[in-house]
Amino acid sequence: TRGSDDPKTVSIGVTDASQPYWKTYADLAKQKLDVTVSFVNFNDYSQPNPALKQKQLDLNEFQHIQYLANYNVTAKDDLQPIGATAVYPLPLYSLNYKSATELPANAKVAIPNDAINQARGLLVLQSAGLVTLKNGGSAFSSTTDIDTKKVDVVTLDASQTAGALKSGSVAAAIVNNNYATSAGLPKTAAVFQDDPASSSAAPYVNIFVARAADKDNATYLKLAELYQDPTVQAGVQESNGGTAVFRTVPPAELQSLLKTVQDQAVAAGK
Amino acid sequence: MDEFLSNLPVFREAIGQTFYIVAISVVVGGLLGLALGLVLYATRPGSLMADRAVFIAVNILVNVVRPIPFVIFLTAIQPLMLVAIGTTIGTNAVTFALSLAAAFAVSRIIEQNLLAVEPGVIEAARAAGARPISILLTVVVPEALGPVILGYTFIFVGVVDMSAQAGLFGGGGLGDFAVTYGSQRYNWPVVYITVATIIVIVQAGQFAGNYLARRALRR
Amino acid sequence: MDEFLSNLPVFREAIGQTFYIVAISVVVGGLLGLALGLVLYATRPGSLMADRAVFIAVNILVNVVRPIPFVIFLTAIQPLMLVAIGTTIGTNAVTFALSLAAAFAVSRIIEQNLLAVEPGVIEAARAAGARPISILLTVVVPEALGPVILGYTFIFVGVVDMSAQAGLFGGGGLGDFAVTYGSQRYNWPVVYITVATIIVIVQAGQFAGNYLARRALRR
Amino acid sequence: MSHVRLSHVTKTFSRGRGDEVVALDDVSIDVARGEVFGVIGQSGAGKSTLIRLINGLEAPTIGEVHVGDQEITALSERDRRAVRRDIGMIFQQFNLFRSRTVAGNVAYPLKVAGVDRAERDRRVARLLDFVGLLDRAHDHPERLSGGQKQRVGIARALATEPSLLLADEATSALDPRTTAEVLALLGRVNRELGVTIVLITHELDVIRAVADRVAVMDGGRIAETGTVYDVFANPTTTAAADFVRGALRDRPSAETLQRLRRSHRGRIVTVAVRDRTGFQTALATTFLAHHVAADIIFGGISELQERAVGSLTFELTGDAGEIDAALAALRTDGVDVTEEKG
Amino acid sequence: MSHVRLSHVTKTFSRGRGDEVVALDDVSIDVARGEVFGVIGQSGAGKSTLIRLINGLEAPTIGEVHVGDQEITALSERDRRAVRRDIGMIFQQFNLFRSRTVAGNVAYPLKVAGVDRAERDRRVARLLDFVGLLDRAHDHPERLSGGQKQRVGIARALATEPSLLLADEATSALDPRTTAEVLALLGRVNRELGVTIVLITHELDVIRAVADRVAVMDGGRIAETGTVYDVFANPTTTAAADFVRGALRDRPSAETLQRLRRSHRGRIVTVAVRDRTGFQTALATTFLAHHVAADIIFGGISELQERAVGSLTFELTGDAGEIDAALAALRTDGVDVTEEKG
Ligand SMILES: Nc1ncnc2c1ncn2[C@@H]1O[C@H](COP(=O)(O)OP(=O)(O)OP(=O)(O)O)[C@@H](O)[C@H]1O
Ligand SMILES: Nc1ncnc2c1ncn2[C@@H]1O[C@H](COP(=O)(O)OP(=O)(O)OP(=O)(O)O)[C@@H](O)[C@H]1O
Ligand SMILES: [Mg+2]
Ligand SMILES: [Mg+2]
Repeated sequence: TRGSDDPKTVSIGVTDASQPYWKTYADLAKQKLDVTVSFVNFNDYSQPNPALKQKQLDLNEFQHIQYLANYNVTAKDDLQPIGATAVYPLPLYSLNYKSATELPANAKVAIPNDAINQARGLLVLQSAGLVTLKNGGSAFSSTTDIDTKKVDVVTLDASQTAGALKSGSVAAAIVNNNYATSAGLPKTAAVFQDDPASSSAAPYVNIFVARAADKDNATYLKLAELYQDPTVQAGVQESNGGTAVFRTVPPAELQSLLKTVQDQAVAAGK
Repeated sequence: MDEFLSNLPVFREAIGQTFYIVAISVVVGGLLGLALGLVLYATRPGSLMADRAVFIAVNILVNVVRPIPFVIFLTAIQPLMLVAIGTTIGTNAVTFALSLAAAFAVSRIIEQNLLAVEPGVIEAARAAGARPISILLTVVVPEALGPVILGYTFIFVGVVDMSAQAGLFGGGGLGDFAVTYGSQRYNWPVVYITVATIIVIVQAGQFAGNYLARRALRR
Repeated sequence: MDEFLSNLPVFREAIGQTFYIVAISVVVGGLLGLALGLVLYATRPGSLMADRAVFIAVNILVNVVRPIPFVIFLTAIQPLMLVAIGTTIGTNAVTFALSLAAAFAVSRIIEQNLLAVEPGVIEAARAAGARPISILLTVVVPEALGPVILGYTFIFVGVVDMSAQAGLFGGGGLGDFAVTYGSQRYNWPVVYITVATIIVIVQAGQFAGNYLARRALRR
Repeated sequence: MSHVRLSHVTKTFSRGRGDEVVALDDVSIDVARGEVFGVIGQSGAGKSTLIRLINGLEAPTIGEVHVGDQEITALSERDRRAVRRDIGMIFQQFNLFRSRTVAGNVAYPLKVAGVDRAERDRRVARLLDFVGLLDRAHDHPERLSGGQKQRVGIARALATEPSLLLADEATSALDPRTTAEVLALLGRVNRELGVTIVLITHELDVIRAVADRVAVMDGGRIAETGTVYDVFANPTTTAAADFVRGALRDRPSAETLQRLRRSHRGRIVTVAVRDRTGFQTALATTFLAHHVAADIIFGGISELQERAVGSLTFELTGDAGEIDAALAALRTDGVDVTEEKG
Repeated sequence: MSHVRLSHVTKTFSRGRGDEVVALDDVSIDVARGEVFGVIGQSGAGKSTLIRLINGLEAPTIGEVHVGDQEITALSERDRRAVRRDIGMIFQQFNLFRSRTVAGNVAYPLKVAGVDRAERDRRVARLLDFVGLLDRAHDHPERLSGGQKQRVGIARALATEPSLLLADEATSALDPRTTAEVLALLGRVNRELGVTIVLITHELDVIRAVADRVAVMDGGRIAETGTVYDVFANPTTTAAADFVRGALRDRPSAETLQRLRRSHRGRIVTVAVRDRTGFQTALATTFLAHHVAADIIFGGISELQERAVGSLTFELTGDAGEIDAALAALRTDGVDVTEEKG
């Protein structure tokens, strides 16, 4: 049942509005919840959170817990996750080598240059035995934390690593799954990836985010759940080449996980 | 191509947004930039209203603003934006930021072009007892009109290009469309069609600019 | 602040990269743009080497290239880049792309400023039997030198600004540093320091430009 | 009452490298209201600089410039503008607005003065008609010939009917007839509207036609000032004498003399003409008395402020002794006779 | 042998809106090698247009232009350049390079011609010395006075010692003495180096000093061509007569006459002077015989190509009947006498 003050239109900040599944999602929201969803698309990850904080958005869906924690700490904000969507493994792709170990010394490897993907990418490279990070690395490592390395790490915009790989400018690249699909990188080219099921991957679960005051808003919670509708899921998989691992985690659990990661972030920042 | 057709409404909307962003930015930024450019020109040592302090101040202001990366500039002026238009995202926010950015660029173009005006004609206007501000607007600018028109055309093209960054802030537009629906997804037909549309808009603008400049120059 | 200090080596490297990117882009793009601008100026109807076909072709070329969003432009010229410098990422790739982009912008600035040159002096050079190319280089450009220098200064600032996009392609530089270590992490001191550094570089450039232009204009 | 007054004005221009040009050197002039004041002198003497100080386009390095009861040099730029609106200026290099048509150029000072459109159009048409460019009203200056441009400059300077007109070589690009027409107009505005005119020129005709007094400049200084007749009839400085000789053209130059000799075998003498009744008759009588045939082969007699000034060059043929006697007689009579040697 | 030849040249300029100006209308001239050819005419007559056709700065609408044995109009731009290198041009508006110093301006054509640096410096110094600007060699043109700019233009045109010199009002901004110096130089290059000169001017002195033949232009047409003496002594068209009257200034204008009357009570007559031996003596004898006092109060006699031309205005005092008789006698004698009425 809906209260009279429940919103009838909800604006959601995303970074991939061009994906067809968002249309499926919006149709579904109209049909099932009688809510009109409007999307605001951002090319830049640094914008949707401030925009949400400033009430220019009602929700956003583009980040994982790790990213949100980092934002909350650095921007001294208090945005909250209200629903999980999926975890995407972050694979290392190569077109000329069949496994990470085959990469020759000093081969160029591209990773995304934004703070979160960069740290995660470095952790992937560390797991693949291509670099070692100071103090074992964390979700806040950057290229300055590389301790020893077998390969040359270059940082690029997340949207450009696939292109660099395809053009032959790098021997291997960390490519976010959505870009990998768009770029048509074959699944077989993924020579290494982190394990989406492992606990270390838990902070990388993508989420719907709302302002703290709205974290119990019924409509928003329902909208978050709507992502797990099979028609939407099918669309998501289609767009991501079947790499998505869907997750349904209760909001409270997401919120406590966020708190943990934020505490780690504060500690890392000291 | 199929995908392009399915995105047709978005494409149409993007065209509208681009027109909106570019038109307002060119007009607002153009006028603001004209004013700034006139100040830069008129206060320079030896000029009509020579004023070292103002000249240096405006010069520094322009130089401070122009090179700031657009993303940072946009973030930096968010407080101003909230006051002025009540939002920091969307088409209006991008238009606001682009207008400002364009103004600073325009000011330099105007300054350059006005500097080429022959001092003799300015003397003729001074001898007639005209006020400096009137000399600037009714003599100096008209004398430099041909290059000034081409300068505005240059900025117009620049704004169309910069409007591609509108996507960063949810501003939409053709540039964003080309990147989000096109290059990011390696969907080249979308890129081609969109870029072609941008180019057509720019060609039309340049054509108009060349035509007007030729009329103003009479050669 | 602490974090800034810990990133000092990266910061230093970023400064170096910015200097590298900007210096090469301004010089290479400046020369290419000068050539293109001279063609635009000289082939326009009624000018020294009036040639409708070339004029229209170059005009369209410039207009096609300039408004293409930088990300798409970079992607589009990747085949060319691979041939020319063997890679599509990194500082050299970005410098290559920026040089090209700068060249197209410079061409318009040059065209504008040359158009303000008085036809009388060109006639004097023609009457002396000089070749068009020599008239362009030894008369037209020197006559417009003051505004041309300011035009290059304008482009210099524009290139510094555009170099911020170098980060997209692993080009590094101060703009990238400000975004990756600063605004993306909401780390404002890093942004301030980096932007201040950019501004100092730009101020120095503008100062030099103003000085040279004043000398060339002798007023 | 004095309309324009410069007191001990010096103007130096820096040429960079610490070098200086002294364009004006302790110049004092006083132009009465309603006077036509000519300024002559060699190229680079400082004439244009002088005129540009009067309406404050240039500031003196030392000294004071007064226009009416205002000290231009002491005025704020704002007050200076009011003074300028009452001064018309014809520039040596025309300085036309390229962005305006011929009519627009002439209308400009009227616009500045706030004259309404109808009145503006009327005056512009009248002035353009006068300078013969009514059919070119809508052309831009680059379409005009040199003299046409100059005429636009003249019309523009006169548009507001200023009380002071500064004319810097206002007829230098004009043919004799157009010059005469322009000078007649200047004379008329001076006489009928009482306009004070400061007029730079290198053409005697111009001085003669309209000037009351004239200043001769030389190397930034005023070499000589006086009525036109005095300066031309009796130049006391070499600068003035030089200019006058060149301008009157009443004495043959060495080259002309050489050519004259080729076709004239007799003795050649030049007689300075004085404005004295019976002067010519005395001359003729003397030559006839000595049976000397005297043919005028060169010379010029001009009218300056209603008096004749100039000289005549004669070819004398006859007995050598008689010629000498005739010349001696003339000299005794106080006539200024020079025999042209060589 | 002809050096410059225009055959039936017409030049129209569009003024937009389908309107046209006919600047030259079926003009044919022929300038011999080594000749000094003057072009005179009213402002806007087409003089500058004509000169600009000669070195191909402007193309004729109809007609042919030959320089030497080349048809400029038929040449490629490349070949035209070779022709131009042998032509010096002095522009009416100077057209100096602002970006170059005085010395740089003069050196420019030498650079174009590939003259080496040492030789260039030598020639530039010599030319600047001649035009009196050696001490301004390193100044830029905006630092110069109008006449100084014109002198730079002259030096620049002469720098390469071209075989053809096109001079468009080359002395319009110069004082009489500098003009005389420049003309002497032109005369010298013409005589000593055989340079052909086409020279536009509105100053008689200029024509007289150097021209062999002269063309009078009127409204785009050649009204009259001939030797300087013929055109000035017997102008056959009103355009020529107009110009000559203005230029010779030997007849008093209506205004001058009015002023002359104020100080001269006698009857005023103007006599045309002819280059005829004994002319003056006859005049004097006639007046004396009738006891008429004849004072020259105005006039000018110039030497044109070694012959005298001009007129003298006399004030005649004496018995009215005697004066009439004297005038009648003169007229019978074939003398051209006009009594100035009004
Ligand atoms: N580009 C042009 N467009 C239109 N009309 C022109 C153009 N150039 C010259 N004219 C016109 O052609 C006619 C002849 O001009 P030209 O410059 O040859 O005269 P000029 O005899 O040199 O006169 P002046 O003695 O005043 O210099 C004038 O009426 C002039 O206005
Ligand atoms: N801005 C300047 N900088 C340096 N010298 C200058 C400047 N303006 C004028 N002069 C010099 O001052 C002197 C006087 O110049 P001015 O223009 O008054 O001469 P003028 O008498 O008008 O000469 P002309 O008859 O040739 O026009 C000249 O030697 C000139 O070169
Ligand atoms: Mg002068
Ligand atoms: Mg002319």
